[in-house]
Amino acid sequence: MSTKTKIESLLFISAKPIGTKEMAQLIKKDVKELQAAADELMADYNEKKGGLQIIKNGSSYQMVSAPENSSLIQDFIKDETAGELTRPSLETLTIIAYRGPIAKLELERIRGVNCSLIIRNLLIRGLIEAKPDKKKNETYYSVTFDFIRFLGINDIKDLPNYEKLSKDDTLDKVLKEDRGVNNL
Amino acid sequence: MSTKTKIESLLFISAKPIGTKEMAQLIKKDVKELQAAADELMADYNEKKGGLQIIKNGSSYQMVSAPENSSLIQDFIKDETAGELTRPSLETLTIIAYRGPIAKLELERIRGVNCSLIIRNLLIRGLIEAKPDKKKNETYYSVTFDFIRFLGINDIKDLPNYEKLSKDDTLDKVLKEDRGVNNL
Amino acid sequence: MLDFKTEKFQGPLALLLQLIEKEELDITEVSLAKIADQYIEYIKKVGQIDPEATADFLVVAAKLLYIKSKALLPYLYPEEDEEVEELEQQLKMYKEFLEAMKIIEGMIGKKKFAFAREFNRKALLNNINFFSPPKKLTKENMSTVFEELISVIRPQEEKLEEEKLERKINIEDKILSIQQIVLDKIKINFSKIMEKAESKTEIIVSFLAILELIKQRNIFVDQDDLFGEITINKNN
Repeated sequence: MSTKTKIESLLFISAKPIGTKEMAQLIKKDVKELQAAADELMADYNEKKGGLQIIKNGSSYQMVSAPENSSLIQDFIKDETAGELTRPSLETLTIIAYRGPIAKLELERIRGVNCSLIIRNLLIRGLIEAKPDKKKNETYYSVTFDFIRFLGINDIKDLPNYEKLSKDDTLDKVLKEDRGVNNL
Repeated sequence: MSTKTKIESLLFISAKPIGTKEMAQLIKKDVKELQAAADELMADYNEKKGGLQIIKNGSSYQMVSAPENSSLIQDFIKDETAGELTRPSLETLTIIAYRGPIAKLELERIRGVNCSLIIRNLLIRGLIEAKPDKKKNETYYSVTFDFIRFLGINDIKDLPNYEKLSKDDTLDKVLKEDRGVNNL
Repeated sequence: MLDFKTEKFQGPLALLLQLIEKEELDITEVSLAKIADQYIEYIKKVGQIDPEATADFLVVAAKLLYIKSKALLPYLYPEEDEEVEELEQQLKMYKEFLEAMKIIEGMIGKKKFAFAREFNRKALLNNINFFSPPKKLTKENMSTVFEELISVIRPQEEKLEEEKLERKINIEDKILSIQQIVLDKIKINFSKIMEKAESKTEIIVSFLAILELIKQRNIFVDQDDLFGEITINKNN
């Protein structure tokens, strides 16, 4: 079987996100080749617009049901998720989605308020994840697959205006100027 | 979306075979029409010879991974279930051991992060088991008897320091403090 | 003015942005200076914010006051001012994210969720009795890990040092009292006012009150030499 169909089987069986590294090891291909095949498979699925989709977050992939069939699946698994998020949670999520991986200090500088409780709540709900950077002695936050599934998009990069907002000069400038000043 | 893609989504989500009758009810089509669409979908899949297949048993359908990839799947499961536990998994397991039966949300509040994937892995390995409490609409986790015996004891209460540790009020305090965080 | 009762602000920047947009102003230094009073008015009125949030609101209030004082007394401040530019940019950026948030809110509102497959142990494993323990794990490890976990989680019961707050000197009260003095006496020296002051803070507040009264054209002042006596006169 081709690498593509092997990836297909793995994504199906695992029922959770898998990284290219793990897949490359299992399929015995190098990571680059594997990533190319996975991206191709993802494009195939998304072009076909069938009942399944492949979504991507960083270098990991997950197979999911088509967002268009959301209410059908909710009926089937008796899921009552209403997608309710409060304003502060949404604000925080938005910033993490566009600017992640982002440190808490930077996040708080953008929002102008302390975000500890909201971060904890989002971590527990599985909408964001924390990755420690030991060298910098700092924790970075990114959105998870669960958040991407929630939006019904294929990749965080599909968010409207992603290019602009993720690379906003204003932001970089403020963060740079501000580093170490610690006044907000 | 067409009936076919709706069936595709349902078969994908369900880990078990689904009957035409149940699908017809969910999709709001009559059984005959549904069966025709399901057969067509199955033919599409089997013709494509990809990583997924649809099999039929009587009037039930199931989506499975291609049999050609079964050794890959076995490697994947071995990979997921062999070896020592990561620190987060180990922490989760000890909380379940000393505080079980314990609900998922309580576990997550203690650890401060979502535990879905860790719980799933501990379940696959046979270290913990889930018991649904239908009244509370909540699932409770405890360690399995296999695991208790593996540790060389006959009862979970024979764990070192069980009396003291299982009653330590630190965790109760965390759970109490946290109430209301969900409203953020 | 905004209707503060119906507006729930998520933070100082949200409030600031709303005030500026209400006045149909652009985000500039001049607008920030204009809006300072309204912002402070809001913090006073709203009263019940928790202490941590209050701190966040006050940081921005301090910046606004700084910007306002700079607008009033421009010659005292350097031409280029990072502090001001920073708040301006922060606000512009916050606005961009707020707009993005509204789009995301709309996307979630459509409820087009994608779902992952249901987990089913039986379907995944051929053998239901599959058991794969971590070989090196012992019961002693279990208690050690649990004890460590508890010690990390245990809340540090630090007692904060208590400090008495000084008596508050209110600038409004000061303005009223100086107005009263001038009304009674028509003319008074600043040194007289200083004599009555109990602390340095009170002298500063008195001075600010005088500046405010000058601005409101309630009084005018004379000073013949540098560091000489300041005479406060009632304005007719």
